[in-house]
Amino acid sequence: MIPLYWYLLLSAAIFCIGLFGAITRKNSVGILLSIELMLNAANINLLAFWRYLYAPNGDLRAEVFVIAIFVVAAAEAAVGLAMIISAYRSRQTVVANDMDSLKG
Amino acid sequence: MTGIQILFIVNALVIIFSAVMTVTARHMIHAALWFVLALLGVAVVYAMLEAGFFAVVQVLIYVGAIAILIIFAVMLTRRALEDQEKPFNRASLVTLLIVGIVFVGLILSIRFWPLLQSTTVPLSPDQLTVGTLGLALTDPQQFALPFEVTSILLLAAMIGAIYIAHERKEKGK
Amino acid sequence: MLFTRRFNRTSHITAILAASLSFVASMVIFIKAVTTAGLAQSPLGGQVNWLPTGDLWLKIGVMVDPLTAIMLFFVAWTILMIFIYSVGYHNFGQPVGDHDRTGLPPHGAEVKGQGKPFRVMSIEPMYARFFALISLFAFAMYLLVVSDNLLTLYIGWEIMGLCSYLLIGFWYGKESARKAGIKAFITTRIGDVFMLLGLAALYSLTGSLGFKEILSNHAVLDILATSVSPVFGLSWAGLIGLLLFIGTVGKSAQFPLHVWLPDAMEGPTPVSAMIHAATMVSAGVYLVIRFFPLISAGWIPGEALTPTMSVMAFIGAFTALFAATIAMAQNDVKRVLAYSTISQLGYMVAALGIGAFTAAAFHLVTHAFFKALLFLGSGSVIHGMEHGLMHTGESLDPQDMRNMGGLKDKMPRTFWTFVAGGLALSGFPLITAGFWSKDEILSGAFNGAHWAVFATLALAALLTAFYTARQISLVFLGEPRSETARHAHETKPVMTTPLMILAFFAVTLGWVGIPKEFPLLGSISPAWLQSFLGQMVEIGEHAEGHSLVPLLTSLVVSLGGLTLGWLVYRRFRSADQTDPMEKGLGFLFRIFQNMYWVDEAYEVVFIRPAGWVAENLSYKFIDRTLIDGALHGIAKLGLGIGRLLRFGFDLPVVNGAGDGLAGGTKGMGALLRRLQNGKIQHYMGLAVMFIVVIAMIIIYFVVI
Amino acid sequence: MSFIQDPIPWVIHWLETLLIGWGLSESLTQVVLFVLGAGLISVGAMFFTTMLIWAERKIGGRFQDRLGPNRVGPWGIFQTFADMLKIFTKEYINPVGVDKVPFNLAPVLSVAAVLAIWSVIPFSQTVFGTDISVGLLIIIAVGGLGEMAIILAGFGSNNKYALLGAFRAVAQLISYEVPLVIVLLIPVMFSGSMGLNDIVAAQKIPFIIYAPVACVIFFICSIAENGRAPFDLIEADSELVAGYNIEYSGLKFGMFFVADFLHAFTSAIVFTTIFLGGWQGPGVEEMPVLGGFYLLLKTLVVYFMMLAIRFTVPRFRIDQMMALNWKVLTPLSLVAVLVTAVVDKSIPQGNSLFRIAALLVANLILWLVADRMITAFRKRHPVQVVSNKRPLARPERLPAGGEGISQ
Repeated sequence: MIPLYWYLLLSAAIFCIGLFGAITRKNSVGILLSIELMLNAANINLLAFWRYLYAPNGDLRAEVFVIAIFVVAAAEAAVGLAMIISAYRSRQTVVANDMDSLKG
Repeated sequence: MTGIQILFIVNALVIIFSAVMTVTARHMIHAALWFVLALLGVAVVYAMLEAGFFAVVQVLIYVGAIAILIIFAVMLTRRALEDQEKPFNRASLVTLLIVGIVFVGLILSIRFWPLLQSTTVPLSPDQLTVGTLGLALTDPQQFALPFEVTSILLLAAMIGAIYIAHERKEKGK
Repeated sequence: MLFTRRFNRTSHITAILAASLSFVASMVIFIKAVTTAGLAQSPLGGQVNWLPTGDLWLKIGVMVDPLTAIMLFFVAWTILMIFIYSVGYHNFGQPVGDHDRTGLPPHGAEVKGQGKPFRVMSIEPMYARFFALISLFAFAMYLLVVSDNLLTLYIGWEIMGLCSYLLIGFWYGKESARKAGIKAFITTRIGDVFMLLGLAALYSLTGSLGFKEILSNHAVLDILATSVSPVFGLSWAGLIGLLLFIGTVGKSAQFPLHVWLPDAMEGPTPVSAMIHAATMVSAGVYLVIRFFPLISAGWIPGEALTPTMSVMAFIGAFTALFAATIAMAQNDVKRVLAYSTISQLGYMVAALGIGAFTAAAFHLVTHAFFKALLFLGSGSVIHGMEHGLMHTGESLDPQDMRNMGGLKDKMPRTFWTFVAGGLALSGFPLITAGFWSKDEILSGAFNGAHWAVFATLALAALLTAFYTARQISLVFLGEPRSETARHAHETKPVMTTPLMILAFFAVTLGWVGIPKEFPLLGSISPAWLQSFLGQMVEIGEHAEGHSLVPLLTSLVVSLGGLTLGWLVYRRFRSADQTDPMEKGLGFLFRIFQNMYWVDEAYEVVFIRPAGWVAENLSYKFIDRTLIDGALHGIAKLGLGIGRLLRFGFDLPVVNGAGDGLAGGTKGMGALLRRLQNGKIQHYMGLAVMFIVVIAMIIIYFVVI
Repeated sequence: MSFIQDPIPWVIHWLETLLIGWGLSESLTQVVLFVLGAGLISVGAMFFTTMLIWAERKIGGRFQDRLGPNRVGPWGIFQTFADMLKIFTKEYINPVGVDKVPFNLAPVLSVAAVLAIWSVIPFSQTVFGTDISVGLLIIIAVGGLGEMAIILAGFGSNNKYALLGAFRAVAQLISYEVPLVIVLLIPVMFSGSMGLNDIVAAQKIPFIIYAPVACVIFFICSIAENGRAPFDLIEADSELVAGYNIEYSGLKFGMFFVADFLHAFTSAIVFTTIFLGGWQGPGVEEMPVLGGFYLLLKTLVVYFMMLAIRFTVPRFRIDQMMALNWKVLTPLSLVAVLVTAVVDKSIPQGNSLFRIAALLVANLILWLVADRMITAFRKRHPVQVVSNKRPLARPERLPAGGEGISQ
């Protein structure tokens, strides 16, 4: 039988990998991928806690949260990719650090 | 070490490895492929958590929609992706340090928590059906409002994405 | 709004459809509310769970009690009328103007008809936007009325502030409109800040913002009334009431903060009607009425007023007189009405101050109707005048009353409805609604033995009647005093029909509130309104006998004022003739005409020094690090303070603080801008790093 | 249960007892049986596909007034096997500059995606891979995997035509998934479950009678999903040489080929299961084996209809294809779901005949309205065949005096 903290370790690992990628990846699509990874880690956590602590007494909040995260991930992917594509159209680059027209 | 544990460990290794490859792969397209593999692994994890619905939805949404979207974006921005220099910016080492600290912190915090040794209790089948979740989502006394809010968010995202990505023929109006 | 820009028909159909839907709903609710017994004790309405926070749910909900029902009644009527009216006002179906630009009122279009080309009025360039905004406005008002807790009320309140800003500055091409919009925004904002303070205090004291929990809960009210607050020894109830009341002062333009309302005339006329009748100012008074139990907590009828109430009574009465005198000397047809609104609001506030609860509500309702009527009527007049302008290319102000005259024959429908409204405003005895409500207030003041208030209000009533008569005789009676007036003619039925409906209410609505003690009429009247609203406040109306004095007074003042005004302005021949009152009053009149130089005074006292500070500190700093201002919260705060100081209306005390803060922010921004290299990942990395550091510190100090 | 009534469970039971008799543990037996079943299903599917290919070519020939394959064996029935041999023995070409991983991954994925669907199909009352509560979702999800395969093939074989084909393919597939998924809500509504077994069990009267509109939309969409004519812009030979599988040869191409036919047949099965009542039929209760035959029969009918459409209707232009999806099918499916939900909920449960009649009427009204609207639209915006930008050689267009015409 699998103890709960295995899942948590797994999600922690995925989260950290995603964090690293999100900060260091040059390509903005890569940043998007990393963020999706982090979201997945969060989902694993939620579902694990749900299964181990909440499901026995029929508490559904965690599942609702997971659904919300799915929606957020989809929305974020759609909008993010749209932005990346339009940015690519305008300035021919997808390297996040080159898109710094907001610098002071 | 029961079979299910072995299965979990193998699966976890697959996920972590493909996640690392996702982050480090040079070619964006390969990164996306590894990403898909990691997502499938995560779906397996969901299935092991007896959340079959979410496992399938994971495959449906991520592999079916998001991954394809991403690969599309990769192809549309193809020319910029032929760069062969290393895919990280110069902050990578510092970040590695930070992330390591975060990871260690997480592990410690996990270790110090007695609750987390708990194991599962078998669920009655009606607790695992999609029906209960669906009813809860449409019950105004439970989660109807958050559900509607998420749907509105999705709608707004769709409109926004279309509005951003669609190239305007003439400037102004 | 984004998509309907090209489809004007769609936009106004949508808006009116929505308006009429909510209208029907409101009527249903109103009927239901009227037919329900003991509504005040058990209001209609329900709550729905909002987000789950921890284990308890954050609830939002609606509540319908008698007050809400009354509000819904007139709000729904006026809003629907205004919507329909504005279709005509913005020249729907007319050709697109030749050189109209968005942000400017339409200039009219050449039409090559048969024979020689002639000018007609052209359609509003930003037609769809107008309807989008005004719909949002209406939505905010409904939200505010039906909400069952102070929080949602505040949300609606703020949305209305925004909409008023957008709509007053609707023709943003005009400098004056922009200024007026900003002025309105800032002025009301001052009030709102205080209101927010009161809200916070209330929440921190009672732990709830629901009306039912607070207002109809004696224990809470007593505690609030008895416990003493740190501020000038007021009781907490008094303090909170005072803060909320300041919010009202801003919103419904009472004396110190009334300056924005006249300038609000820069917006399109339906907007003015909206602001004056249906939404903004009514909202302000509604707030005070709603919180009357709190404000009057610890006050026994017939005894001395609580400090808050006396403040309200004083400000209200003073505003009433003050604004009436100003209105007496204005020439812009809309400004007169604006100042009359201010004074009428003064009436209500004063009535509340002396505890005449139902009287205030009653006057609020009737006033909403006849004021909406008057504004729409004046809009129709202006419209007719502009139509005249299209014919005779003379250059004169179509809103100046001195250029009008004799429009009675040109636009009869507008004339009669306008007269009905004007009589109601001046409280013409027996047949008009205004009479009954005003009489309620006067008798309330009289019976409560608040002589000063009574006298002031009576005088104000006299002036009201006077300037109403002045306006009517200047605009409609006599001979046309310009070519334009000669060529003006009646507006489309889509504009006049709402006028008639409103006129009907302006006349008849008073009869629901005829007091019992009224001679020979009171016997047949059910005094329905009093009984309906009376159940709201446990402290009943202190009706110890209805003496004839206030009745006679109101009779005398209204009739006298009307005749006087008509006598004076009957023979006002030509536009450039000096105002007969000016001969009479001389210097005093000029004071009135220039509105007591209040704006100038503010200019000297607040704006100049504030502007100076802003120029020397904020400007350079803003220009230098604008992006930081946009990105960093701190710099944004500095920017905000710079703005606030720049537009003034802020206590000079703040200047010093703002000075220091702006300076500090300047240095900070200069320091921070080096971090500010526009690279997202850089920010993210920094954020994570600091989170880690902070977490480590916390763990070090707390855990270990 | 006797062998005659229901052979396959009988065999399974027998195998179980046999293996346990050999001393295998309970769970291990299960695993073995699962592997065996999966192998059998996939192999059977493959074998079936060869038959399908032959049948399709034969029928296609008849449609186009040819003989079709007729050399190898009686009626050329072994033609496909000959082709298989050829494909196996072909040279294993790996073009230059391809992206190895996607290029080799794609064919496997494309076949696997189709075969995965078979794991949830109930072949008869008692024979099915697994009965999980979200079978429909699985079908859609693995459809997504198929799209992955196509896009990988297009990207991996570095070739403009392949990439174009992949773009078109994915655009088409994703677009047509939208109405597909939407109308799938209707059977779920009726049966109150997403498990295919429950859906079939709920179809004493097939859903095609309850919801013809949804049925038609689903049919069109599934044709588009497996990208055959008239939706075969994916491998429109005349426009982009062969679409995404242009660079493939030998066995890899064979896998795409198989996947294509198998996908068609699978979507026919899915259609039967969801709308034609799967194994339902007279006498299945006492003789479940009949269910399999019923399923096969219905599926073949549906498949024949697909072939008929394939060989008779000409190919769409890409804009027409998109317009059909986004302007007709998607709104129609949304409205259909709404109407069905309203009607279904407004009618008290129980008297099923009245319910069916009401739903049928509602669907027909919906259909009529849609048809009227489409025709009205066509009247207002007639299709413009010749673009007015094309310079038309008209004598009056020629410059005066005839100069400009080269002698």
